[in-house]
Amino acid sequence: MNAMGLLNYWFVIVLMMIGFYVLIAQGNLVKKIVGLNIFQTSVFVFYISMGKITGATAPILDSDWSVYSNPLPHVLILTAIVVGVATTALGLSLTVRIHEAYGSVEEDEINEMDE
Amino acid sequence: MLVITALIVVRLENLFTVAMVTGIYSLLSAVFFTLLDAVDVAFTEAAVGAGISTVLMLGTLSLVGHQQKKRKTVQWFPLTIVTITGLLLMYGTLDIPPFGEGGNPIHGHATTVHYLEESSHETGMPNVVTSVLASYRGYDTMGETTVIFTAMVGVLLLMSGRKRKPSKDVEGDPSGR
Amino acid sequence: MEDNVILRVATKILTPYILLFALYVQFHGDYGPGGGFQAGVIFAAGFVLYTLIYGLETARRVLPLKFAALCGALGVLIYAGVGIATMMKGGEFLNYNYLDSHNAEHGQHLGILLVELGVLTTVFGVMVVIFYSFAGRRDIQS
Amino acid sequence: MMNHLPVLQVIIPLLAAPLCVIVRNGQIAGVIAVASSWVSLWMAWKIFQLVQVAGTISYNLGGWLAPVGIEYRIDTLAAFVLILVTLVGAVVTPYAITSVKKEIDESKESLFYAAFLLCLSGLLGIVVTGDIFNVFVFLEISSLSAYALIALGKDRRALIASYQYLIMGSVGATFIVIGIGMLYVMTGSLNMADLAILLPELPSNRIIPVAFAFLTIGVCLKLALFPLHVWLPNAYAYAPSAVTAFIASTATKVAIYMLLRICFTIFGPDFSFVKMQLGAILLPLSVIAIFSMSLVAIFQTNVKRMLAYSSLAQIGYIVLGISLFTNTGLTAGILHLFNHAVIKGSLFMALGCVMYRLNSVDLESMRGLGKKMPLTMGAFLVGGFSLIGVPFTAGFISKWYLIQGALEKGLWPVALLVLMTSLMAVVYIWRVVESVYFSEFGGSDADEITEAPLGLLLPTWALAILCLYFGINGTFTVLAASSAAANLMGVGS
Amino acid sequence: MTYPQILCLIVAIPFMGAGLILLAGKYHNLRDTLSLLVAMVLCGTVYQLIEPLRQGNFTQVTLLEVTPSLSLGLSVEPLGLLFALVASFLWIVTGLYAIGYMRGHHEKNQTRFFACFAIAIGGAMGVSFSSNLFTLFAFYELLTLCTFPLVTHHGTDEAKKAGRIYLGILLATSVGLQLFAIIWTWNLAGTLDFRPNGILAGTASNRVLSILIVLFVFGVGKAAVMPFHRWLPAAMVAPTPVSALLHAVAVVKVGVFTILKVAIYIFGLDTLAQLGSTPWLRWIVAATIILGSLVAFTKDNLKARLAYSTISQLSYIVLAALLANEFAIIGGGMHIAMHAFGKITLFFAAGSVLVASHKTNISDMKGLGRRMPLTFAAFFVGSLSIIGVPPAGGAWSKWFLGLGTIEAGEQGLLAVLMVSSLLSLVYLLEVPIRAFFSSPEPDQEGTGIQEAPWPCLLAMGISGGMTVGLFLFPDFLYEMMTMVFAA
Repeated sequence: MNAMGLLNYWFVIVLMMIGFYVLIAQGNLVKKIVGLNIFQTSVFVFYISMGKITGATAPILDSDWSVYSNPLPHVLILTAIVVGVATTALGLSLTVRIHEAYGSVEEDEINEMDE
Repeated sequence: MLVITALIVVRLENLFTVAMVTGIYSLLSAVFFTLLDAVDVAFTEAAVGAGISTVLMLGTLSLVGHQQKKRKTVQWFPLTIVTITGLLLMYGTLDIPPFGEGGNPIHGHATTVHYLEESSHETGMPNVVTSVLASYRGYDTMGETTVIFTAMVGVLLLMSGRKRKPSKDVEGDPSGR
Repeated sequence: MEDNVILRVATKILTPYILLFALYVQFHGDYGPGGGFQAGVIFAAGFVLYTLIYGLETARRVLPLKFAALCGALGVLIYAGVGIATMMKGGEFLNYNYLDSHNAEHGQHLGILLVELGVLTTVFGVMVVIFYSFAGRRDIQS
Repeated sequence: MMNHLPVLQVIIPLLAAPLCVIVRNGQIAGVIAVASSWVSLWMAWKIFQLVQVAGTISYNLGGWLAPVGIEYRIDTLAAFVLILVTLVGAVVTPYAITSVKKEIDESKESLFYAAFLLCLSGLLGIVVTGDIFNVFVFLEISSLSAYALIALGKDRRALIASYQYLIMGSVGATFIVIGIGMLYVMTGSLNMADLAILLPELPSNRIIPVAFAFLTIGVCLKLALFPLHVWLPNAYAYAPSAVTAFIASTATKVAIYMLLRICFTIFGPDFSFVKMQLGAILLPLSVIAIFSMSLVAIFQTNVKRMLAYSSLAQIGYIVLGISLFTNTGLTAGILHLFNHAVIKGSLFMALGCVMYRLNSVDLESMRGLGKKMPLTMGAFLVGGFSLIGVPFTAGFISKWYLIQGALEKGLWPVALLVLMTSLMAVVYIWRVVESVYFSEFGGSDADEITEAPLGLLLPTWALAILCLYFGINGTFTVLAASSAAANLMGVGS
Repeated sequence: MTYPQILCLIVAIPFMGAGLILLAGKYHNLRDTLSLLVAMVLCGTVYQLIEPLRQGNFTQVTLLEVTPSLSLGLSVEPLGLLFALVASFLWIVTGLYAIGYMRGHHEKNQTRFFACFAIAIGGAMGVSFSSNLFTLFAFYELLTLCTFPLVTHHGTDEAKKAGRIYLGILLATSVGLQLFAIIWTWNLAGTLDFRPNGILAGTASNRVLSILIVLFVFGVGKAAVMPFHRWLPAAMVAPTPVSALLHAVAVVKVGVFTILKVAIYIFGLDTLAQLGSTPWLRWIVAATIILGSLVAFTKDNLKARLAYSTISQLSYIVLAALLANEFAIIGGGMHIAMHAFGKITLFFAAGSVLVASHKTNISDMKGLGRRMPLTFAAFFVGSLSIIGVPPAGGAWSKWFLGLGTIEAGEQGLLAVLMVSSLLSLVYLLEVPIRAFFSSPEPDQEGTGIQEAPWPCLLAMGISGGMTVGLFLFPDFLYEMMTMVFAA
């Protein structure tokens, strides 16, 4: 069980790192934001995973159930999702503006233009 | 499944496809959330990650073009950083409380117990997520609302008004960076 | 898409239901998954659909950008306003118990309802504004 | 209302922001911004007094006792940083009224103020809260508004700078979230005070150090500690004047405050500095930062960029003080945190005045400006001297304590380095002074350049005078910093 | 007026004077009169302090507390009073001279000149009456900064370059070494107050204190101990009154005064004498004495020669401090005054030559003495004082210094003093000898060179007269210096 659980976490970590890699390695400004999204979403999965109790149900109180998964991570992640979308929106609008100003969304081309 | 989708995102160069696959990624994680009993989160992730984000992404792409420049496939410096970070995380998770067990610290902490046992009579809400969200941690949610509002102010500041001529060195140092 | 009759009609029929579903999500949040945020997104999604089909011009006549921005600001005011109100009534910031001087649980109920409304308003307004901004950028660009 | 001060401190600017959006009129929005920032300053002062008398203040939001609900917790350090942030806010908002008219489209003025107030309230929120996840939320409020504000700079490079900042900032924030998650999974608590109790009780494990690492790295990204600083110079250099002045003096300072909270309040000094040896990591980094960034600053021709690099060096000083892990060192760090904010605020505001008239802050174009804009350059001189650490300026006192701290630990090479880098500050400030005072005016439109308007000069001088005041009478700042330091150091023992 | 108030007033007067001068900037006569008046008032006020001090009144005033541990404070002690008297008196003389010089030479920016001048004197007053090292350091730095515009007065590229060297060396040494030493001192002793017998005794090992004294000696860049002497010749691009007052009196004397104070009141003479580094520091300083004299030899430019002579003479006083016995300190303290009067006379003469004939090189001054006899007579008197032969004041200070070396058992250093005196005899007396006894170059005949303007001559007369006067009546100086040890 523990190995399986660990595997679950490790998958999440691999996901995070894929997102992180896209975020820092890619030169395309849009793709960076995509990477950020993946990175953040995997962090959300990490949070939700730790709130899970095997055999429990969603934390909506009901007389049929007695074990519920932890609601607090859910709340935190709801907030985090919203923050994520806010960042995405701002990042994308910056990208649009950069494209207007430079005619490109490739980091290296832009840097060349400002040299 | 999620890993595969994520890897596809890395490899793809057509950004439209990337946007769509990211949407799929979000949906898949929403499914995953449901499996983990986080229905509210799943709902939101589906609406935001798969919905709003994808729409925004597509909107952006229609403005900035959708073909990514081809480049060197693997960049070693970022890869090193990422690997180190990942290994650090994995090292840390070796001692993480076992997945899915009820005896883990977070479930036993007074906060969680309070939420699950007291919320029905303190707030009268069967959905504990809602009561925590809106009441126990209502202040966080106000912050969250403000974040969204901030995003609006930011987007308006950036995107409304006339387009500026692309110009370099309207002012500032002529020597560049 | 603006010329496709079927889409136009379908949208006309669908939009009210989407909005209605949003309201359901909003008020059902107490019992099932959902709440102000999700409802706001769905509300906005309904409107986005409308915009896609009927065009930005029409949509902006129905719901001007200014109004959407106003919604965005108003929601925050509602939320924080509830907090101020509880303070006026002698409780801590956002202590809904004080909203109803007789029954704390009622107070909680009312408070949660109001703040969820605030969230709904903001999220709806913001989403529409952001969508408008991206959609409208092309006109500005050309 | 007095017992609600902690929350009102954050809520008032937060409420003022949507009001600015609603009124849609730049002038009225400006008035709202000024009024709310002044009220904030007043409240911060009241809170500070209260904390002096009553000790740490706790406020339970929503009436829920911590750790069930979110708690506001204000100790001396928090109250001190509150004063700093609101002080800069109260000075920069009136300044913005004049400078924004020139630098930003009229239609966007009200939005500008809204974003500004959001940034202010976000920063304040980080400072007062005692809940670690709440930190993240308010961090995002301040960061998102900061990204937008920076992107408003006229130069198109402002956009790139803002984007870079957004990416780095988001990585930092996500790292912080990961760290918070790890703490949460081990303890089940998000309340800082609660965490401080629970963490030492845990059996030795591998996850808490990792959590510590992630939180620290995340925060260091935000505070731009070498080598995580690359976003900062461009962001400062191309943002609108008022924004640079505000963000440069507050945002990184609040990030340092977060670092202090994490290291001292949550993990406790024993864990952070004895077990994790944080000092051994921060010390060399800050030393490199101080030295290399001072060196880079010397070779800048854009004065704003020069000051941005100087900021990085100064952040190094602050972190150096913290890394010494002694009462004196910590006092020095906190003291410099405050003083540097005031100093950089006045410097960037003076540069804003120059920008207002010249549309440039290039060393070349500022030649002979001492005669054309004597008051502006006078303020710059005061700030510059303070940055160097001339006696009777605020900078001297903090460096004094910093060197004391280094000597106490027997690190005399570090003490010497601090002095040597002060000399490097002399060099880069002197380059400006020489160009401004001892060169002939070079521009063609010589007659049009006159002294900056009063609306800019008054706030600039307000901070410049504070630079002098805190240098002449440092009792307030020193006592506040040393009691905050004692407070932090005492937590673990 | 109470005693502490007078003390504060003394430091305030020059600054107020600077303000008045700036206000009166447009009206040249008023401005120059004001400048003189303020100088006289200052000197008079400083004079008021002598009596109370004789009665043993060492009151201390704390002006403000910067932090709980750092404060700005003033106090009177004999050495400081002596220095203040010299500086304030010479301000009057120089003020007089400067009026003649600046007008005769048609200099620009005269208002800035006089204002900065006043501030510089304020700095010197602050240093001389400071009651702790922090106060001293603050005024020391003020002096550095406010003299920069004076050094770069001409605004030429050469002046700017010199200004950079000036500022660079003075700031680098003071911030890099002196401030470091000050902070270290605070760290060891927990205070920075000047106290009889010092504050450092027994606080740290001999080795640490040895390093500390090295830091102080080299950190006080204004004392121009080699290798940190380059700023002094560089500063000679300034107008002559600046060189005269600041680089013969105020600035450099602030440097050696600081070292004396540190030696007496921070280390304490007994402690200092026992330090491991003191003996070889003495020899480094002695090397400066000799090298300075030798370099002075090679300079044809009169001001440059005087500058190197100053470097050499300053090290006498540093040496006095390092000898760390009563005789040496008395000699050092007296030499502050003696050298000041002598050197200022020399500079006045050099400036007069420049104003009257536009000559700066010694080789061009052949026969000039016949046209400007008063000027070169003054130069002769000044030279005697520097060399240390009667009937000029320098004889006394050198006498005591010589006693000091014997007391310390350093006969070698006595020899150094002798050699240096001989050297100065040659390089200084060359000038009047050339002027009086060489025949003028043919092309100079009939160019109508006359004596400098009367204010210059008057100033020169006063300072030259005082040089002789101090030989005849040295009692006051001696009394002051012995009071240092009475306390």
